Amino acid sequence: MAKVLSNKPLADKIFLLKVRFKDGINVKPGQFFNIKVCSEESYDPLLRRPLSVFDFDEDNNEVSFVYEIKGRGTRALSNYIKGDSLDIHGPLGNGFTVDFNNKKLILAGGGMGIVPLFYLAKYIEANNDLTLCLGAANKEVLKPLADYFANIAVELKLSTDDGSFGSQGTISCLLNNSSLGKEVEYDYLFGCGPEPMLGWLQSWLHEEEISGEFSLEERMACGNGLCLSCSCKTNDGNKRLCKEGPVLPASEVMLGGL
Amino acid sequence: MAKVLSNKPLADKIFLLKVRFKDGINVKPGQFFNIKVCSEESYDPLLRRPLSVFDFDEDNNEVSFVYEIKGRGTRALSNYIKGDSLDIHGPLGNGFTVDFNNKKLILAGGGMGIVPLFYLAKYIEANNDLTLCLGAANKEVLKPLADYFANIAVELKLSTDDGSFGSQGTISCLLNNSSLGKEVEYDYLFGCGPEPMLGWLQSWLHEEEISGEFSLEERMACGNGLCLSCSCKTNDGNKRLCKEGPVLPASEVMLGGL
Amino acid sequence: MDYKIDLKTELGSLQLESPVMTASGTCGFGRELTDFYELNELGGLIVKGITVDPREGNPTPRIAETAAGLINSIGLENPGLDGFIKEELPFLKSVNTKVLVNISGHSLDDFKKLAAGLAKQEGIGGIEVNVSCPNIKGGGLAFGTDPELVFKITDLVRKEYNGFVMVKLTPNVSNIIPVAKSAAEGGADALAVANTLPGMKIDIESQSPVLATGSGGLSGPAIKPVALRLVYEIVKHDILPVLGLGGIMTADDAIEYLLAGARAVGVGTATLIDPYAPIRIKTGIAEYLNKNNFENLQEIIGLAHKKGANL
Amino acid sequence: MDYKIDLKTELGSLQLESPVMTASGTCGFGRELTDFYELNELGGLIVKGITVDPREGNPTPRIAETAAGLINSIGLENPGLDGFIKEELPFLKSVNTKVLVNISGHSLDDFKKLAAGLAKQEGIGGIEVNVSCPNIKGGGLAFGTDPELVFKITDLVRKEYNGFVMVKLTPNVSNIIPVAKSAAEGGADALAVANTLPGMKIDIESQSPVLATGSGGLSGPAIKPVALRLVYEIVKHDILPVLGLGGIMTADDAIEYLLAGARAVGVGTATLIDPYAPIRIKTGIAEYLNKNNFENLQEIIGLAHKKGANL
Ligand SMILES: Cc1cc2nc3c(=O)[nH]c(=O)nc-3n(C[C@H](O)[C@H](O)[C@H](O)COP(=O)(O)OP(=O)(O)OC[C@H]3O[C@@H](n4cnc5c(N)ncnc54)[C@H](O)[C@@H]3O)c2cc1C
Ligand SMILES: Cc1cc2nc3c(=O)[nH]c(=O)nc-3n(C[C@H](O)[C@H](O)[C@H](O)COP(=O)(O)OP(=O)(O)OC[C@H]3O[C@@H](n4cnc5c(N)ncnc54)[C@H](O)[C@@H]3O)c2cc1C
Ligand SMILES: Cc1cc2nc3c(=O)[nH]c(=O)nc-3n(C[C@H](O)[C@H](O)[C@H](O)COP(=O)(O)O)c2cc1C
Ligand SMILES: Cc1cc2nc3c(=O)[nH]c(=O)nc-3n(C[C@H](O)[C@H](O)[C@H](O)COP(=O)(O)O)c2cc1C
Ligand code: FES
Ligand code: FES
Repeated sequence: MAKVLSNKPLADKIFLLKVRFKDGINVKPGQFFNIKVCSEESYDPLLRRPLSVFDFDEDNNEVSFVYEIKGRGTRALSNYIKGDSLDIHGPLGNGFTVDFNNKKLILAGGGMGIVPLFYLAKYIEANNDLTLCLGAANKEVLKPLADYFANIAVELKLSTDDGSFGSQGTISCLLNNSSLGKEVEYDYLFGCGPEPMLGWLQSWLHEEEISGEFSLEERMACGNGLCLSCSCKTNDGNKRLCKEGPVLPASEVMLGGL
Repeated sequence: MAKVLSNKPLADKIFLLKVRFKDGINVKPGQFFNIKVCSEESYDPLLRRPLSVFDFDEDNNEVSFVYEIKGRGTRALSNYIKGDSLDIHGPLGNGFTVDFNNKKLILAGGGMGIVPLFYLAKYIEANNDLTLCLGAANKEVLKPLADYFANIAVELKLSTDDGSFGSQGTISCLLNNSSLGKEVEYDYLFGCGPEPMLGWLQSWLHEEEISGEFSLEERMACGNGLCLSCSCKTNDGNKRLCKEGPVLPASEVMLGGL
Repeated sequence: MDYKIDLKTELGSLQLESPVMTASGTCGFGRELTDFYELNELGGLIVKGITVDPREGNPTPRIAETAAGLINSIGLENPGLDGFIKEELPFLKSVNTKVLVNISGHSLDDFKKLAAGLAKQEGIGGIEVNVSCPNIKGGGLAFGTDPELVFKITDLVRKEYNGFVMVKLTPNVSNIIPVAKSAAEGGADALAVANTLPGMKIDIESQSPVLATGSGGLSGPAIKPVALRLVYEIVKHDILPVLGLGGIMTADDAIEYLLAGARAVGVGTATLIDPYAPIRIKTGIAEYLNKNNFENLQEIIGLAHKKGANL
Repeated sequence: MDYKIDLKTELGSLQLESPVMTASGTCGFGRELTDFYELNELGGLIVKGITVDPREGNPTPRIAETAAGLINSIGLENPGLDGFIKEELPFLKSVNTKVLVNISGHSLDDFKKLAAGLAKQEGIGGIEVNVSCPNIKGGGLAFGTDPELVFKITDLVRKEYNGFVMVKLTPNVSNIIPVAKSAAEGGADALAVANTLPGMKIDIESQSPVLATGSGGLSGPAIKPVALRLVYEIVKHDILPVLGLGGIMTADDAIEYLLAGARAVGVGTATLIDPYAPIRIKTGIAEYLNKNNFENLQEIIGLAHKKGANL
């Protein structure tokens, strides 16, 4: 159980939700929480909704989420207000690899895939060189998210589909860009975003001989490894994204596999 | 649609709910409203919950309800707070006969059956002599309800099952009481309460050759006469309690009939 | 919000101005809905099931609420064939929308009599044959679970009645296809899919079933996935035009049925909770078509089969 | 909150310390639940369905949410019989509660092999036979819809396996009684009632079914009235002891099944939403018994039949 501290729109249909847990929790970047979006008196909507950690304040047990209203679950969530209690499970999943030191790291996020990269960036920026490549549909979505990264020491490269903010195009343009890839030697990439983007990143990593990892999404019923609804095909057999994931080695994932 | 003005406990599990309608409405005593107790994003609980009018303030379009928490619908209703909007249908049903003048009238209510009698009493007290016979399980339930009647010019007779407030016993004791029945000539009775009480009243009215009417309850799905879930057997054929009722002539109703 | 989108559709020989009908048992005989809107706003009106003789229906409680569902056991309270013709039909004749009369029987002969009785009347758009009632001779199992009986009933009705005949199937079968085919062989023009699922609720305080009859028919959002799948299956087998119903609360729900191949939809339980539901749903379908650049309703009917062709 | 109330029960030859088991496919092979509580808190654990050979399961999306329901089409992802014995059984042997192994097949021979394979293993409380899978030879209809096949499967399993055998029925039948009787004739010790109902959801944006396989099995509160009625019917016919399941979310739900005559209950979907659900339910049953002055669990089993005797 957590208390809602605030739940406010960042952009059209995109909300920032901040909650406080009563008990101490320990959250790693890339982990997620599974949130009940209906009251105790109701079984509809039935399932929890998984959301990645956007930010975590350890001292106050505060977790922030950024979510887009997609259907009735997220719409219901957007109706919660300050002071409401929220039935939340988590943190769940494995989270990103965070024990890098003095490395040149790329964090590539597309759309809502940007969300888990913020806490990741904050977590690892002190000891590493970060390049953030963030893409979204348009300025309205990208700017409020990108603004969060302005305060941390990262190189920020932005693109929008319609060119309304940053360069026009997809994330692939940011990575193909001469300032990246060939000239600087990158050590590792973190990727999160729609499947086509991850597919492109996978080829790019292969070509550039860089390793990396992806945070992946699948419809989840339990978030606790019980139901196998979130299976992801890898070259090491099926993995449950809620348990062995949501972060998996980029080279292992067989996108569109199952 | 109505706005919740207040929703507060009167006693353990008994709430007073006050709402304001945007548009002008016209409410008769004995009518009821059918209230949706789940959010727009949810189909559970599915059905509306019928509640009688406890009080009506015509000038401000304000309706008050008194309800007991029985199951998850009324429990969900108890979670609404000031400012929430509530999806309410009504007023529905026929309501009590109110065109009496200079009559001696008995209003007999048991348990939550007291609720519809308050607005009725207010409505007809100016032109008639009212005797209120109210019974409930105990003081905790009866007192807060009875207190409302204190301000209107009525004779108030109270009983509780456990004798904690008023005389001990059921409403039948109040009516059998020497001050009633034989000595005074009553013209008409309004009754509302559990079926055994109405059964007793029915016999009593018959014996005393007094006419009267009952406000009845049945599980309702639509409240609009569409589904026939609320049929009540009468000696004039089945009647829909939501449409031809909930108020029916006492002599017509065949209690426990269907 | 008039998008000038063509919402016309047809169920076999039955032409409808729009695809949304009210379902039997949830709109009475139409009269009550006129408090809310003109009945000609509806694609059609399917009235409460009638039987040969008047019935006072089952004892109460007749309904119980379940999670996102409603169980009912009204027991076909109705004025009987003659009562219907005398008391209800005159009003229905005055209505400018397609009126289907839902008929129910407990023997083959009942269905025959009802069809014959209605054949003599004007102003009826067609008959909906409810085969979900218990077959008294068959030990109480619903007629609709036996393809043979469904054939016989349909055939009897068809022979008595020249107009539009739609058979309303029960979802409570191991395999709906043989039943649907039987109705087609019996001469039905269309199928209504589906009726309620048998269900029960027990009151844990009184330790006995909530409904006076023990069990009843489950309707509402809870059953939508079940009925939708049946519609999809029947359409895949291309048996007869289908009216899809079961748990339709919003335009989105109705659109799912249309995408599954239903040519029209029925709205039942939703009308009980909001009498305007059928109209809201009609408008919402037009909005959806408009927003997604479809020219008319027909374009989306069955689309899920094309898109999910490998299923 | 220890009410010292006797919650013991039995399903035929299977003795249970308490009536709440986790349902197959919703508790993995038990390991994950140990993060939340000791497995011996459970009346029993019914593990994920296994098949003869390992299966990687169906393509994703494998689940869709519906009103108060969940449709799944996991496709029996599992390590196969040998994988189960090697990877999962050692842990399960260490567990101090009854472990039932759910077996699934696509041919009669599959069931025979699974029963024979498990017969050689120690530490298993019994077999739950899932007859809801499509019978490949029978055109894809579930085995469980055909009483003849249910008899054959049960008989095969019975002959290979000496221990406790429970047959898990599909609710998707016109009449459950002949199927239940066939399982009894085949030698089953108990029945699990019921599995999921076939269901579908269509995504109106992509105009195609949400599940990669088109349709799946509906579980959760939506189906509770349907499964509860089946339990009531089977108990009324006094065929075999019944494990009741389908949509049990709370103690109140479980109590409805017990009142209907189930001797134990299974909790599936609820465990997915709250892993503690089975424990909460167990405690809630004890509270109910205590509050209503029952001395032990057995007193309420089947009580709805006595109280609603005329139904
Ligand atoms: C590990 C993980 C982390 C996520 N983090 C975020 C985040 O930080 N911000 C954000 O905006 N979204 C995130 N998502 C996606 C988010 O969970 C879905 O958008 C949301 O569940 C949709 O619910 P709905 O009720 O609005 O939509 P509906 O379409 O009504 O949902 C119906 C069902 O489908 C599921 N579903 C629908 N779309 C998705 C999806 N893309 N992924 C998983 N399940 C889906 C829902 O959970 C629900 O069970 C994440 C998903 C996963 C798996
Ligand atoms: C015309 C009318 C006027 C009423 N006025 C009042 C009032 O002023 N104050 C008050 O406290 N109660 C009143 N009731 C009873 C009230 O409607 C029920 O107590 C309430 O619906 C129970 O809902 P629940 O979700 O809490 O209980 P649940 O048991 O969870 O309800 C399940 C279903 O049963 C129905 N139901 C359960 N009990 C009753 C009942 N006694 N009557 C009708 N439906 C029932 C519910 O509406 C719902 O559909 C009235 C009932 C009717 C028909
Ligand atoms: C209260 C009620 C009464 C019904 N009466 C009938 C009936 O008389 N004849 C019939 O064929 N179906 C009847 N039905 C079934 C509906 O017409 C419809 O098939 C079913 O409820 C599923 O649709 P829904 O989920 O939209 O309600 C009734 C349903 C309800 C809820
Ligand atoms: C994700 C999921 C997986 C399931 N897998 C199996 C299975 O492998 N074998 C089986 O017999 N039943 C399986 N079931 C059915 C459940 O065991 C149970 O019968 C059904 O879900 C109804 O109960 P519930 O409503 O409590 O979930 C599965 C159900 C779900 C939701
Ligand atoms: S969501 Fe259930 S196993 Fe991952
Ligand atoms: S509640 Fe539907 S007719 Fe009265």
